[in-house]
Amino acid sequence: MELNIKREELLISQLADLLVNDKHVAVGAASPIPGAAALLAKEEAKIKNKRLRVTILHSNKYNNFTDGARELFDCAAQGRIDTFFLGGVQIDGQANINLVGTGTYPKLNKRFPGSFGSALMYFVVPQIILFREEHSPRTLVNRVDFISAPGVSEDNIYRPGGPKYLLTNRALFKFNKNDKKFLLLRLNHNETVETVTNLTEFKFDVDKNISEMINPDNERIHILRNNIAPMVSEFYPEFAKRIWDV
Amino acid sequence: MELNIKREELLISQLADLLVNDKHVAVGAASPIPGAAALLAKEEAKIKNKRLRVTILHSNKYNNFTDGARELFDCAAQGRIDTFFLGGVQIDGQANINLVGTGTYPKLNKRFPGSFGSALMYFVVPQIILFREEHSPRTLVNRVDFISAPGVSEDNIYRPGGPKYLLTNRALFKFNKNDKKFLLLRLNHNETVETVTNLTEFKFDVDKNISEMINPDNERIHILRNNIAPMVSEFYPEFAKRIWDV
Amino acid sequence: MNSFDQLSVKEIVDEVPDGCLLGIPADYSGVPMQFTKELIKKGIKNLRLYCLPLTTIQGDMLIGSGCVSEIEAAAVTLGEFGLASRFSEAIEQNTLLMKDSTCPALHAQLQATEKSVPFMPLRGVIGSDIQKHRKDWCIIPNPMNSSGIKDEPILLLPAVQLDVFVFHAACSDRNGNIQIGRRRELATLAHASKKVFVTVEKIIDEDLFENELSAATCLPALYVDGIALAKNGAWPCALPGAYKADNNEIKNYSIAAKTKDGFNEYMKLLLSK
Amino acid sequence: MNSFDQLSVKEIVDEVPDGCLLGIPADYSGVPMQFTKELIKKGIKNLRLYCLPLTTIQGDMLIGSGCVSEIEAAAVTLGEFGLASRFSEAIEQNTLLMKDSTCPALHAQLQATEKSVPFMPLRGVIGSDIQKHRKDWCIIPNPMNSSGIKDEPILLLPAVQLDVFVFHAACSDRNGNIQIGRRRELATLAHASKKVFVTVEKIIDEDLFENELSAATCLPALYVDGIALAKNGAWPCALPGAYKADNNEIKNYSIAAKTKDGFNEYMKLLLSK
Repeated sequence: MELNIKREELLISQLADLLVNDKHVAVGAASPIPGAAALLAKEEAKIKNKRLRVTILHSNKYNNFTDGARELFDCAAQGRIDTFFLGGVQIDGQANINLVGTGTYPKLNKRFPGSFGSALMYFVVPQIILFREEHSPRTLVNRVDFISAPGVSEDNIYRPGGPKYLLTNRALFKFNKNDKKFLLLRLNHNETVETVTNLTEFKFDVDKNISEMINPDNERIHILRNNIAPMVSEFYPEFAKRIWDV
Repeated sequence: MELNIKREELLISQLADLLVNDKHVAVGAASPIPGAAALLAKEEAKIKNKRLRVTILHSNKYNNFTDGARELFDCAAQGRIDTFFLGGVQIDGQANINLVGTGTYPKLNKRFPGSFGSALMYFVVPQIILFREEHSPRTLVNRVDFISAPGVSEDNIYRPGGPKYLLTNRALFKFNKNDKKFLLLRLNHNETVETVTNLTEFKFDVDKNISEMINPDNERIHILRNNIAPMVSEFYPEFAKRIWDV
Repeated sequence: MNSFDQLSVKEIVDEVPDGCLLGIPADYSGVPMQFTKELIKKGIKNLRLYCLPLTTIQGDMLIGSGCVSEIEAAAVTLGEFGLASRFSEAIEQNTLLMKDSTCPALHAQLQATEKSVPFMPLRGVIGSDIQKHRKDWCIIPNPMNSSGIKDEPILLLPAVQLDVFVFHAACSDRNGNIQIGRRRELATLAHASKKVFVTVEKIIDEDLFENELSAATCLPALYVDGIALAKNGAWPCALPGAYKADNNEIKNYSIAAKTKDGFNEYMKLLLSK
Repeated sequence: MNSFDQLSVKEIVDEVPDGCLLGIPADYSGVPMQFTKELIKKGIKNLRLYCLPLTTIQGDMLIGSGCVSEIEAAAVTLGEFGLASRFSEAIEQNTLLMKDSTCPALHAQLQATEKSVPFMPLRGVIGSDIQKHRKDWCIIPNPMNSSGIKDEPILLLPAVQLDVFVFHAACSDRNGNIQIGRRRELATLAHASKKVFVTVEKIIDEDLFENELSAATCLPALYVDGIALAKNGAWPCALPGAYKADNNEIKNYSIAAKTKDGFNEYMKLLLSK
């Protein structure tokens, strides 16, 4: 029996695939899809008798820290977090991210919340996954208006971490650090290289083995809907209700 | 009725007199006489409806800290500790203190434990009281063999704190920061300026109002023996037993 | 004599002068909303807010009420309820000075004050526009031979001394020790502030320092200048370990605050309660 | 699968290679004496000890047993039982390299590693012979315009990364979280160490993170590489909140250790137990 997979479930599944080698995944504020992906990866690791630790900010239950709000950043700087997720009002082709606003800083046309911890996390976490559902020329720009955190740095800058992937509603990209350029890896159903190119302001390369995103199999969907959905409802109740009605 | 005052009780009383303007007194390791003095000052403050906070390291009960062992130093650096006590294997006429050893460092003839936190505390606590029971040319030297913490600093060094008094078995000195010299203020019973001069290797000035140490009055002795002795026995049991048989 | 100074919320407000640098806790560490209401009622002016590391409704209300001239933060947001509209509008209309920062920098600047050192180094941040616009930050070549990369530029952040810090907590014990659990950023804020005031749900007749484990959950009384009772004092924000946020109310606020008029009406009602 | 690695004390010893930089807790924060005994039995060599900020019988025993080539500490002492004789003799006979330090410097060097910055500034210390003999420390003119005295020399201390840190604690929960109460210097040591092992009195079948207050007393399991049961594992040292020091035994040690022969006899007996 083929299940009817929701868009959010497909994105969760894409992200979970990127976490299989991790020991510790941390998820920042207001990130239900990455949060669900991390918990799914943890559950699947457990089945394979492997340990994956998940830290979800704004959850008491999945908060592994006891040294106050700075511990996330100290812990990441110590190299103890393998994957973290970042978003952006704008993301550009060099993987610069903007969480501050549009226009000419400091006189912005449109002010957004601010950079949060991105300016450190982007430097120290080995696998940063950029996640932005909206895929449009407005979000994936040629050059961000404000660099909250740069995608690449000079060689004399301490930078064990950086961008590895970018996932949107339409596509999954891998970031190539040497070329300072994204590489299109996978397309969502109903997307083509052309539709994605038209909706992306920045230039990117296309992988020669480009493929379609694979739907999660029945076992994964089963775990997601039965085990993960109730966990997510603890700290993202509105999201869990909307997607899974729990 | 004149009570029979013990030597230690007289020293405790001398120290307590120096704490009357304080809000927070901290006492380091292995310091039963300063510890008792601080608790005595706290008790007398309470009678006058004033608050004196006492932090005694190595006591759970009088440990006001929750940020680990560094909090004493951070707290002092923040200016939140008014008085702290330091000792020394050697103390010299410029109030340099040596807690490390005698001989030519690093090839010492006699090695002592080490400098502890003196190298910061001496700089940041406004009133440092040097306390060393043994008063001899061996302890009060012309020049220390090793400076664990200097008595005075150049003007461009951040130094809100420093030495204010030196109390020994025989005498109480005040330190004059401008002259970089001790001033003899008070003598223990049976001591004279001459006996003290002979037993002190460094040169010092003599106060024109020099006086004898005043014995604690009956009320103070009463508080000390009835209220303070049992408190002290919690963290310095051997000392309390020897002096007060509690 | 009491072992601590018990005040009213209004008496705490009186300890906060116009123009002072006020420490602001994040939404997860005890937002003193009752205090904030009284502060707005009093008509305080030119506050400079230092957020560790962000603010939600507290900062937005103070900004919307015209109490704030400057804010240093990593974010101002209503979280899942969207943008902090009074903040965004103030920036867009250029009536508020924003010192954009990033969470670890806000922590490090207070840790410098905690240790009484003039600055703290921080990795990362270099190459961002945050760093480019912060004239109070500086970059030096790594001066250590014994540690780090040799020609690495190192970012230094200045120590920041807060004038006043106010937060809300579940309880104080009878000696004025405040139970903060693992919200230890509250301790950092307190260590770095000249004055610290706390509003609490209740004062319990216990000594939390009698036992090593309950002591570990406290901010020691020695950092606290006064305590006021304020039942439900974080409302509509959450108080971790005690009550959840009133999401309906925050949503109502977020809708009202979209316009200046809506905000004014909301605040008029709130302050009259 | 277990949520943590349960080891034997001997398996922990096997994780400590000759020549490594080993973190040493103070006498008030859980001295792993049973582990230390096994380490000496194994005949480990050239250990470098980093004490936060001091060591008592643990360091003295390791030095007396010829396991240590270098030690960084603010003090080595038996406290009220006098000098640490094996340490003092090793210094006087020039067989041990001592990096004399001061407590806040030892904390700051680990805090630098905690933040992954190459150095930490510290006030004080300048003008002492401690500073004059530390070639790994450096002094720079204050580079900040925005904070501090302008021509002030500032002492910088390098980040120190420990190889292994081992301590003893009252208990672990079923997920490997370690209850440390307010001995938070243990967290700093753990954060700054590549590997962390803990011996505990017991493993309790609880989740200490289920409740905000008990969570606040823990070192999170994520910093811990393995846990071994060791009943009375700090003896003869104290375990804060659990048991007091066996002062008779420490006194006996202090007397025996005054001479090399006395120490050897004491250790022979101890290791045969």
